[in-house]
Parts: sequence; structure tokens; C-alpha cells
Amino acid sequence: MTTATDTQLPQGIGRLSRGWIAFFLGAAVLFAFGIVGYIYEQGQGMVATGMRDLGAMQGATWGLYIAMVVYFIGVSFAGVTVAALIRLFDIEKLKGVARMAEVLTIVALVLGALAILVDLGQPLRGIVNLFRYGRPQSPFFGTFSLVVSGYLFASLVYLYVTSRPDAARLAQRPSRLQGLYRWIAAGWEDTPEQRAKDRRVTFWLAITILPLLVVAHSTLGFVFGLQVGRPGWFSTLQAPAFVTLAGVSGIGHIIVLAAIVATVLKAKDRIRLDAFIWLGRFLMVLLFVYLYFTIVELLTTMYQPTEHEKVLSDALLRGEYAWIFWGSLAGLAIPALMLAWMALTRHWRVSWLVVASILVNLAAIGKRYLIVVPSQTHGQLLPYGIGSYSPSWVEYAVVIGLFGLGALAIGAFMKLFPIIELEEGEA
Amino acid sequence: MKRSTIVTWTMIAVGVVLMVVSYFFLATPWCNTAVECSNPRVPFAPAIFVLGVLIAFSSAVYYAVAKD
Amino acid sequence: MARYKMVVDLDRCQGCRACMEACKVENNTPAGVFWMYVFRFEQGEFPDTSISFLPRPCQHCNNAPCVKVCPTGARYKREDGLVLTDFERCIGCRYCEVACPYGVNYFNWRKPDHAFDDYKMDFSDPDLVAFTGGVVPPYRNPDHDVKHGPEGRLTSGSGHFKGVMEKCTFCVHRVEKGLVPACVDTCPVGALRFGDAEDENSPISVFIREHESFQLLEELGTDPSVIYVGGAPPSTESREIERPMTRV
Amino acid sequence: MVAVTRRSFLKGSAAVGGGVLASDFLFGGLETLRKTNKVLLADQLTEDYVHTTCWIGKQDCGMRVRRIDGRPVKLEGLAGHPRNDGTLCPKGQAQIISFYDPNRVKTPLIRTNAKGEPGAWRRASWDEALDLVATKVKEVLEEDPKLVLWQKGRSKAKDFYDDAFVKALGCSKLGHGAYCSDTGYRAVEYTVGLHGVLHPDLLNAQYVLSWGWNITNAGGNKFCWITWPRQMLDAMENGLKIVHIDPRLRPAGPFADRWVPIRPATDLAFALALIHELIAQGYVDRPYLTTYTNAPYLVGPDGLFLRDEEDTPLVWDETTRRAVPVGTADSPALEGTYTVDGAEAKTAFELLKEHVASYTPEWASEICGIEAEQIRRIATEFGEHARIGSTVVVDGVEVPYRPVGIMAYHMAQQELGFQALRAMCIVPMLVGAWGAVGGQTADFTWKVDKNYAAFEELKVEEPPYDFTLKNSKFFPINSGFPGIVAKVMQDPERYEVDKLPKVMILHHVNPVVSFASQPDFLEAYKKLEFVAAITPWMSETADLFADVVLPCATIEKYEGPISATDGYIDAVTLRLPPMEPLLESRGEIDIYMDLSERIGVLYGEGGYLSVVNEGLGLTETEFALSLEEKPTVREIFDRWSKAQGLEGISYFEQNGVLVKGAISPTKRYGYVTDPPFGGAVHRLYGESLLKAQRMQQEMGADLIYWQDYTPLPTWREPTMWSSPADYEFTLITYKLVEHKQSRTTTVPLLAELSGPQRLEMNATVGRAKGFEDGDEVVVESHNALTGETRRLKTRIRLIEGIRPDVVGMPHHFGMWSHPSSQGLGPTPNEIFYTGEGYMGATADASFHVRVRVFKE
Repeated sequence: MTTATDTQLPQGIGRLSRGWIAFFLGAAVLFAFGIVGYIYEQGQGMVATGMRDLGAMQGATWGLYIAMVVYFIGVSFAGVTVAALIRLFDIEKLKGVARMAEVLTIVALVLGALAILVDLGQPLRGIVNLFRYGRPQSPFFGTFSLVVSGYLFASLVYLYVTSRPDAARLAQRPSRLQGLYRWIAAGWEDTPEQRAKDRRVTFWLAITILPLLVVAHSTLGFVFGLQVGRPGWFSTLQAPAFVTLAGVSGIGHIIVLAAIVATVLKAKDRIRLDAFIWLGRFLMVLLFVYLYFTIVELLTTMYQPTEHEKVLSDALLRGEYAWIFWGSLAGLAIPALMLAWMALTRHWRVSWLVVASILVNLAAIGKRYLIVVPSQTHGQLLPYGIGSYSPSWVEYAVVIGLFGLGALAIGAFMKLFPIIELEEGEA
Repeated sequence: MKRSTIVTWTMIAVGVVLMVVSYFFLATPWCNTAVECSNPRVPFAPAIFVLGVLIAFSSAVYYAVAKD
Repeated sequence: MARYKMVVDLDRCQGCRACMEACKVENNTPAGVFWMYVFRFEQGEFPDTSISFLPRPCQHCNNAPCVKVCPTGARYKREDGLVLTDFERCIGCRYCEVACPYGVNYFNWRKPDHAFDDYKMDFSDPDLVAFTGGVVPPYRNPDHDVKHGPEGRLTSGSGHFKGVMEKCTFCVHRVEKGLVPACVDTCPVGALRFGDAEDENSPISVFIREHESFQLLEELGTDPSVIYVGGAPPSTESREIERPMTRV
Repeated sequence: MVAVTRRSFLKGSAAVGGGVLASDFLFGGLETLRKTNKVLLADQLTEDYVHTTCWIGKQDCGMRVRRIDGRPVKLEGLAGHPRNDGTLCPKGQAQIISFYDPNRVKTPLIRTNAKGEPGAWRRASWDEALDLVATKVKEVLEEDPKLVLWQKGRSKAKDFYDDAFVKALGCSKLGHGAYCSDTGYRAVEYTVGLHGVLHPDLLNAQYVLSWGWNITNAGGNKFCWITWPRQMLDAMENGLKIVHIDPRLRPAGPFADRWVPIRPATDLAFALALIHELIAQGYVDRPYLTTYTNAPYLVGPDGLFLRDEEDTPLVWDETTRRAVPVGTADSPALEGTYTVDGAEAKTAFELLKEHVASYTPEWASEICGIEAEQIRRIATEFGEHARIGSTVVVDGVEVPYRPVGIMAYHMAQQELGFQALRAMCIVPMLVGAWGAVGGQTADFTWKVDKNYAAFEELKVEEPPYDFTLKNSKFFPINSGFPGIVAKVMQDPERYEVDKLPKVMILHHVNPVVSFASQPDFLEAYKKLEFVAAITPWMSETADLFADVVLPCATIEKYEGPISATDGYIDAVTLRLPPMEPLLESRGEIDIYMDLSERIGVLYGEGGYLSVVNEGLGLTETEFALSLEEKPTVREIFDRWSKAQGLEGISYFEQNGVLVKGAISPTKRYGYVTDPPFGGAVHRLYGESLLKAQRMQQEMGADLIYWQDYTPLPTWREPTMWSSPADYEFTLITYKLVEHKQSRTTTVPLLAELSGPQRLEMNATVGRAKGFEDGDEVVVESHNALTGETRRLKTRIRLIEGIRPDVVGMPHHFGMWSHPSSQGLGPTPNEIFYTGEGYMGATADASFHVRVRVFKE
């Protein structure tokens, strides 16, 4: 597969190692599993999922898919934030993770959009009708116009603009991808004027994206937070808590991705420990803020709950969702303590960070699930009785497939373009 | 001013104007009690809104790529 | 322009669920789906026990949460008070369903050709098809194949699309013919009433004026068009007994 | 719009081209392509409405059928019909799906495998199937017509089925009443002479004892569910109070002013205590009792009436102070002990007083498990509300006004049911409420049933007996009980029966599932040589035992005539076919005419057609059917319609119902009929019961058969109470508004609405036993006489509105042949018993048994 010229490209671009092929095939299998699940769902109708109607049918009409929408969009948050911060404040030690953060954002957003699509009863119609009839009064308007369209497009633009210098460098040497690089570079000559212009563009883009991102995530919080009819949802804390947990899961993803990339590409010199430390500290701060929100919300609901809030909090604290609730809380508290310990002792270890990051992401999925589901099964204001929901194999398959697709995308990207920004002379 | 700067600002302006104007083409948020409230006042207004977002951000690409 | 309201007289309701069944047949709703639902509640402990009934159609709120959250305007409110769903516009996001505090929305989980499978009646039986022409269900109401109202949208009936949201329509197809909804029409004990509340002298306006009434979950400010007379709103003590088979 | 001809259909998805696809995509239509296989084009269809009468339940509500191109799509209530006035219950609405039930029996079927196991069948032509049945029937008719047994579950045109066919054949017949409320019928026929159980003049009532009346789910005497609740709600607006006497609260819904959670099978004790209290508190209508009842009759020391030479009973004339024949006394004494011809004689009322002296509220409190104070208060309220002595003018006629009464029906089916109902008849009798405005009655007019006279002398004959044990020493009063027939078929020697039925025609009946004590039927019906079943779907009994199944139509046929009265307005109607019978099914009248023809009993005097003429009142009128020619069913009803003074059957086709007008008070109120109460003397004292008991004893019948033949209702403990103490619950059954018997579980819309079988148990008791709502439990019944136990499994439902010592199950479900009925759980009939100890003294079913409940 490899040609002589390709070997010239840095970071293993264009060279398909056995490990990479195995990884790629593995991810493809997961993705294929998701496709099978989705085809089955389309064949049967959404009865193939575990979701059912609220009320007399005693189900939850939003389930794992919507939880994953919230989760994926949350993950995207951190990517672009970190990338923007790096560019804005020129944090040199983080330069190595900037691009992977950008890629992560885009992949997570696409997965989030796909998760919405698989949740729609009429997906094709959804694509058309949202743009044809979309109503600003629906919090979904924000979700598709700002989050998916604006934010995703802005992130793509951002990635593109920051990729041009690398593309120009790669375009200088012969390879099968040379044409692509030349196209991406689009006339980049690395002149001081161009650099200055580039800095200006990325600065202003970062400035625009950051508030857009807060607004976008808040509208996602509003999807739930504006519903008076659902105990557990109607809360002003929904939006800030959404954004914070989004940061937690996203930073966690960057840490994991950075650790993998550093190992696989043998690039520990490019992504150094102090990058991990910076990310770890950031993660720690967000974690404590989020734990604070959680405690505040818990105390508020427990202090003087309405009868309906009580049913819900009982289900969360000691009922059928207790294992997810306490599991998630542990998945947040333990990493918080691990990070605090490392911060206090100043003894940072990447492996611990990775463990903490995986834990917070599992916890984040758990928390998203708990936001979406219990308010439906245990939050009926009329005495319908307690409902139940558990995802069917189809939903698990589709979610696994989405992760598989994400892995495929990132894996493919790594073989096409440097996942770590090139240093002077690297190429 | 350079031509590219003008075009860039024009793109941003067009994008923002599209967003703002199309916002008023959408279904009115305060109206819930009539059939008309369920339709945008101009067909495909949400698409125009999104188009505005896209044009505004595309300006960055244009600005970066444009040869002076 | 009329302004339709429904009155549920809890002093007369026997909880018989004829309204649920009439709705089912009139609107051809699939298995497990009850646009009109009647709660049967029990309160208290033996022997100080009480029983109560509560019919629950769509409340056709004047300040409808489902209309607000619909991203495409498929769920809309008409000037005559009916809250309807445009089946040709709905994208199946089910946001209206989570927004509704009354639990009145029903999604088409099954595809239409399997919507009646749970009934274990093979409507494609050749002997039967020779007579029915293969229509599913064989008692299918053709009123649902036409568009309603000045807005000309496909809004009545059930189960003819996959993956869209449905709910009680106050029988828009009947109301537009000058009939009352199927549930009201069949109620054997006169517990359901329907009419134009804008006309101050209409029987329903007079009835509402002359009786004490309440709305379900009044405190949420949804302002339902369904008015309850007699009895009491369900309390947190109300336990539902005798549920139909509603899970598909 | 594509032009299509009427009755043509557009295929949904196939005919869509690429351009359409693209525009559909852009304009949101892509996924709206209708996935139902056919789409109706509304503007191409014709809509019409036809009239008919509901078939699914008991009271035959008027219906309007909406049809699209002749295909019924909706059933609606017929406005102006006295019984349902434009409304329908859930059953009425749901049966539309059964019009198109592909699981109905499509063609006549002939069995190809051995009986006793689920049937293997071959399709047959009507000719072949009818010939086969006719041949078998003829064979046995020649031997002994009584060995052909026609058994019915429901009959919607008595004149054509129960009467014409049975009489033309001269065969035996067996009804379903012994499972319904026949105990009550016998008690009321015996006591006041009316053919019915108990209901008040509801629209005018002020205080009603709802005695096991399942207000919100079931009908009651004469009517199904719709009419009674409508009348009750209207009466409640005029102040009617409801006292709900039932182990479960649910039947009364929110409508009970007082709930008396009585222990099952103790209704007799409760009624006796009420009698005790009413007498003690002085609520006694003396003029009524002395004039219209046998209360003043003098009873000798032997328990029999004193009579003169002409056999006329004697009363004590207080004016002349001597015993005189009834009817000749100026002022007959109601109470007292007198010496007549040297012997001591008491009035029947005096005997009643002495009889109930010990039946105090405290005594009943122990037995019934309710507070004595509650019994006392109900007696007081009943007495007060009765307004003894008052009258009211109705349509210009002055009638006594006693706005109190009892509503009771199926609760009669218990071991002590006959005497319990006798006692319950005496309660309104004491206050003179029978036949009064707002008071007690059992029918809409005061036509005295033929049983009233027959019960004056009960026949107890020497064996051998026929297989129904009619006139036997076992059951001097005999409702005709399939349960005891099943017992007899298993052991004829024990009951001294010499001949068993050989051929059976099952008319809409499914004994295996619908009748209590399933194992007895599974055993007994094996003995039948030949069984033909007339049924719309494969009943379990047909599946196991039928040789031939003849598919009959449900609603889609001519049937009648059908009373449409609501008790206040007289009306009559017919059942008209809203469509052709489904597939190859046929109306029963067609089937019986063809069968009679093949058997050779259709034509001529005494034949099927002549009995039909008689039944329809056509004999010797210009509309009489020819006895030489087979008419169409429509023609028969056309002639009958003309005989009613109408232009013909088209009247019903156009109007649905013939409303004749209000029933006059002189027909409705017993006090003012001519003669009063139809001429029947109300039997407070049951002299003939005592005579029967003595004959039974003389012929050597066991105590269990004669112990309840007492002249005054006498309490004893029910047999089931001697089951061991760990059988701690009494199982009762009840009706759901969504169902009628088991058959409606073939209607999937109704099964969906009702949910599956369940066992209701008091929540506190259930939780103490470790049960949670929805747990699967075993219910094991115990037969106190034989020690046999039977089991079923079902899911538990914990509720508060039920006595702690009672568990309840709906009496529906348990069918397994029809796909829609499957998986809904068992019928409690699987674990009930029949025969001694588990039936009434009048050969009637009891639906009580002691059970224990546990998790496996």
C-alpha cells in the first residue's frame, strides 16, 4: 500500500499500518452494527426501540438517542473551546492538542446531528421541514439553526483556516495527497501578511464561536428547562449545568484522544505532560463547579419538593434509577478527587488522567440519560402510574454505531492530515 | 479599503441582514392561537436564516483565502 | 367563528369507556392507542375507600405547550379552538409529547401496515379481502383521507402514516360536518357535552355558567378547552385501577 | 386528481413516479406515502345509514350503522330508542371489528378427528352439513325425542329457536338461566308471581338498596348496562340515595351514598335482620299485607294453612272474632295466635315475627361482617323513605307511593340464593312497596308467570327421573341446570336417571368455558353421541365435542321481534342485517328452517312454521305464514310487521324502532292493575315449600336437598364454610362493563379495553402476604364436601375497595380457540364446583367457593 513518496509525510499520514487497519476495521464493524440496527428500526418502525408514549402507555418517548444527542453536543463544546482558548491566548504548550480538539468538535457535532436524525420518526422530512417551516418559538429552532448549522459550520471554517499552513507545507512534497493539500492550502505562502491575516481570522472566529457556543448549549438546556409540565426539567440551572457538564465530557475526550495520539504517533514530545496538566486542571475546575450545581439542585428539590418532584427524586435517589444516579455521581466525584490529589501533590500521571476522563464520560452519559428519561417515566402530573423505559438492542446498536463512525472519522482524518499541528521543519 | 475587506464585510453584513430579516419572516413567536402562526410568513424563512449564518461564517474563509 | 369546548360531567360519568371505544372506531386508532382515555381511580383505605372516574381527551389548550414547542408548526391551534396535527408536516420528533403535561399524544410506533397486529386478526385473509377490498382496518373511515378546514391540512384519523404524532382531534372531521365528537355522541349517560362556547346562549355556555367547574392542572396556565363539572381533580392519592392494555 | 371509478382503490406507494418523488421530498411528502395497503378515496364513495339492533349484549340497543359502499364502518346509537337513545356502550361500539373477524367460522365444518381433543376439521357445504345433522337428529327422534337436547346460551328470538324448533322436534331443552339469575326468578315467581328478579321503579325511587348491583358495569333485571344507569342518574338528580351492598366498592363507582361491604353468601342473614328491624321499628304496611299477601292466613301447628271444606285458606276476622275463608273477613287479623277448632293457629305474619325474633342486627353483624348499627340505620332509612300510607297521582290515577326498593339480580346465584331472595322480597313487602310508585317490582307489567300457579303444589315424583331431574325428590323447584345435568351424565345411577341425552344441538352456548365447574363439562360431554354447534366462532365446547359446526351470523341477519321498552315507554324492534352474513355464515332462522325441512318438521300443523305463526301472533290472521311453503326470513318479519299495523318491514328499515307510547300506570303499578297485582296473592309464607320438603323426606332424599325448602327463609351456614381455615378467602366473580360473558374476549378491541384476567385482593392483606401488584399467584379452591381442590394461575391486583376476606375475579376470559382470546388468562369457572353444596336448592349454580392464594 505504501509508496516511497508517502513515507515522506509526517505522523504516519498515508501509511496504513497493521494496527491502524485493525482499528479501522474494528470501528467499521461497530458502525456496520449501527447501520444494521437502524435498518431494522426503519423496517419495523420505531416500535423496534424501547421508547413508547408517555401517559397511558407508560413509557418514555425520548430515550437513549436524545441522551446521546445531548452528550455528543456536549463533547463538541470542549473541543472548540479548548481550540479557541489556545488560539486566543496563544497557549503554546497546548498547540499539540488544538487540531484534535477541533476535529473532535466536528465529529461530535455530526454524531449529535445523526443522533437527532435517527430519533426522528420521519428523518427525511425532518431535514426538509426544519428548514422550510422551523419556528423560532421552539427550542429546537436553536438546536438546528445555531447548534447544528451555525456551530458546525463555524467549526468547519475554523478547522479549515487553521489547517492551511500545514496543508501548504505538506503540499510541497510529492504524494498522492498532494493535490488535496494544494487545494486546502489555497495559496498559502506563509508570508507575514498572511500570518497576520490568519491570526486575525482565527481570533475573530474564536471570539464569535465562544458566545455562540454558550447560546447554543443553553438552547439545548432550554429544550428541557422550559417544560413546566415535566417535574425535574423546569429549572433555571438546566442551561448552566448543561454547559458545564458539556465541558467535563469534552475535556475528558480530548485527554483520552491526546493520550492515544501521543502514544500511537510516538509524539510525547509534541503533546507534553504540561498539556495534560493544563487539561487536567481545567477538567478539575469544571468538575467541581458541576458537582456544586448537582448538590444545589439536589438540596433544592429535597428541601420542599412537590409531590411530583418527590416521586422523581425518590426514583433517582433510591428507586430504579439509583444505580445510574449514584454511579454517575461516583464517576464524577472519584475523578474530581483523583485530580485534586494530583493537583495538590503536583504529581500528575497521564494514565490516571485517562482513567478519570473515561470515568467522567461514562458519568456524563449517565447524567444525560437521567435528565432525559426519569422525568418522563416518573414525572407524570396526572396519576398515570409509574412508567418504564429501557433501551432496546436497536438503540444500543445505533449508539455503538455512532461511536464507531466517530472512531472511523478520526482514524481516517489521521491518515489524511496531521492530527497534531506541524512544527517548523517537521514536514 | 482593500477589495477583499469590502467583500468580507459585505458577506458578514449580508449574512447578518439575512439572519435579522429572515427572523421577521419566521412564524411569530407570540402567536399560538391561529393557523397562520404555524407557518413562516415567508416560505423557507428558516432556510434563509441558516443561509445567513453560513454566509456570515463563509466570510472568514473568503477573507483568509482571498488574494490581495 | 365558533370556539369549541367540551364539558365532562363527573357527577354522571360511569367510567364505562364507551367514549374510548367510539373514538377508537371513529378514528381507526391502532392497538394500544386511546386518544380519549378514562381513568378509574381509587382513593383511601378499606373501608373508607372511594372510586372516581376521569375522562381525559386532549385538552385543546388555549395556551398549548405542544404548539409552542413544535419545531415545524405541524402542531397548531385553530381559531375555533381545536389543536391539531398536520400529519404531512410532522417530522416525528415527539417534542410535543414531552411538553404536554396531560399525556395525550400518541406516536405511530408501528408502521401502518402493522398497527393492528396486536389484535391477531388477519385482515389480509383472502376470504375477507374479497369482501373488504383489503382496507385496513376494514372499518376504515374515509373521512380521514380528506383535508380539513380552510387551512386544508390532513389532520384527522389515525395510523395512516409512519412515524408521526397523533392525538385527539375533537373529531375535526365530524365537527366540520356539524356533528359532535364520537365520544360525546356515544356517551350513554350524558356525561360529555360539546359545543360553541363563544355563543353565550349555546347549551354548553349556559351549562358552564350554571355549574362549578375546574380544568385539569389549572395551575400550569395551559387554559384547557375541556371543562370538568362535578367531582374533583385527581389528587396524588388517586391510584389508577383497571388499566386497559395500552402498551404496544 | 386521477379519475377513478367508484369502488376502485388507489394503491399507495406503487404508482409514484420520479418527479412526484422529488417534489414529495422537497415539500415534505416523501414519507407520507401511506403505508396502509389500500387507501379509500373519500369523494368516490357512497355513504349511507341503515338501522339495526345491537347483538352483543343483553338489552338489544337500537343502532344506526354507517356504511361506506355498503361496508359498515361505525355503529352508533339510535336516537329516540327508549333504551339507549342515541348512545352505545363500549361493547356496542367495539363489535364492528367482529363484522370482519377472519377467525370466525367461515364455512360449515365436519370433524375429522376424535372427540375430546381440539378439533381437526374439513370444510363442508351447507347441504352436506345440514343433511348430516338432520340424519342424526331423526335417528334419535325416532327412538325418543327427549334424548335430543337443544341447549342454548343466548337466544335472541325465542319464538324461532326455544319455541318453534324445540316444539316442532318435541325435544328437550336446557337454558342458561341457572347460571344467570334463575334462583331469583324462582324466588320472585314463587313470592309475588312476576317473572323477573328485583328492581325498583327507579325513575321515581328515593332510596334503593343496590344489592350486588354492579351499577357501573352490568345491567340487572331485564336490562343491560345503559338503561339502568341512565335512569339512576336521572333519579339521583331528584334525590335518590343508593346503599351499595357488595363485598366490592368498585361496582358502585362514586355513586354510593353508603357502602355495606357484606361478607359473601350472607345476604339471607342481612335480609332477615332487616325484616327483624323493620318489624321492630314498626315499618309495616298493614293494609297491603292483609289485603294482598298471605300474611294474615292462619297456619296450624303442622305448618300448613287452615282451610275450609272448599280448600280456601282461613283468616281470623277481628270483627266476628272467628276464622273465616279469606276474602270474607271484614278486618282480617295480621298478627296473633288464635284457637281454631281447638287447635292453636297463628297468622303467617305472627310466625314470621317469631321466626325473625332472634335474627337481630347484632346476630347478623357477626355473620355478615358488618356493623349492627349500620343494619339498624339502613332499616330505619328504608322505613322512613317508604312513607307508608302515602299516595301519589300518576296520569290521573292515584297510586300508593313507596319510593324504596331493592335492585338485585345475579347475586341470586348462591347456595342460599332462593331463600335469600325470598327474604329480600319480604323486605319491600313489609312496607307495602311492591307495585307502588317508586317502589319494588320485578317486571314492567304485572303479568303473572305460569310458575306462580305451578308452585302452589310442587311436584315430587318417584324415580326414574329425566336427566334434568325435573319433578324429582332432589329439586322440587328446578331451573333446569346444565351443571346438574353434567353431574347426572357422569353418574346417572346416583340420581336415579335411566336415559341420557344422545344428540345435542348447541345454540350459542359454550358450557366448557362459560359454566361453572369446567372439569364436569369436560367429562360429561364425552358421553354425547353426536353434537352439532351453531356458533359464529369456534367455541371451546364445539372445538372439543362438536361433530358438525354450523357458522351463524352475529348481527348481520334478521331476528326478532325484540322489545325496546325502557320500562316506561313501550316499543318494539327487529334486528336487521347491516350487511350480508360474513362469508358463508347464515342467520339462525334460516338454519333452523332448513334443518326442520330436512328433518321433516317444517311444514304442516304442529310444524316449525305453525309454531312460528303462533309465537308471532299470526295464526288465523291474514298475515299467517303458509304451512306448505318455506318463506324467506325477511318475509316472515314483513308479515309480522304488517300484523302490527305497519306497512311492513320497511317501517323498521326506515325508522329503526316502533315506539308505541307510555305504559299506563294501570299496567305498571301492581296496586292499580286489574285485578291488583295481576291477581296473585303474595306468598309471605311458603306453605308449598314445607309440603315439598316433607315429600322429599318421605322419599329418602338427603338433608342437603330438602333443608332449604322452608316456609319462611331460614339461615344456615353455607356448605363452603366448612372448608379448612387456610382456605381463607371467598372467591366471588363479577362482570366488567367491557365484556359480556366470555364470548366478547373474541373481540380484540374489548380485550384491549378490559385488560386480561386478574385476582382482586385487599391491598393490606395482600401486602401482608408478600404479594405485589401484578404478581402471578395460584388460586386453589376447595370443595368442602368432597375435599377436591382445583387450581388456576392469574395475576394479582391489590385494591382497597374489597373486603379483606374476599378475592374477586371477572367471570370473563378463559377461551382458547379464538386467537384474539388467547393469552388473556383463565376463567374462574375452572375452579368453581357444581353439584351438592355448590348449587342452590332450586337446581341453580352458585358462584362462591373458598380458596387460598399463594405464590408458586
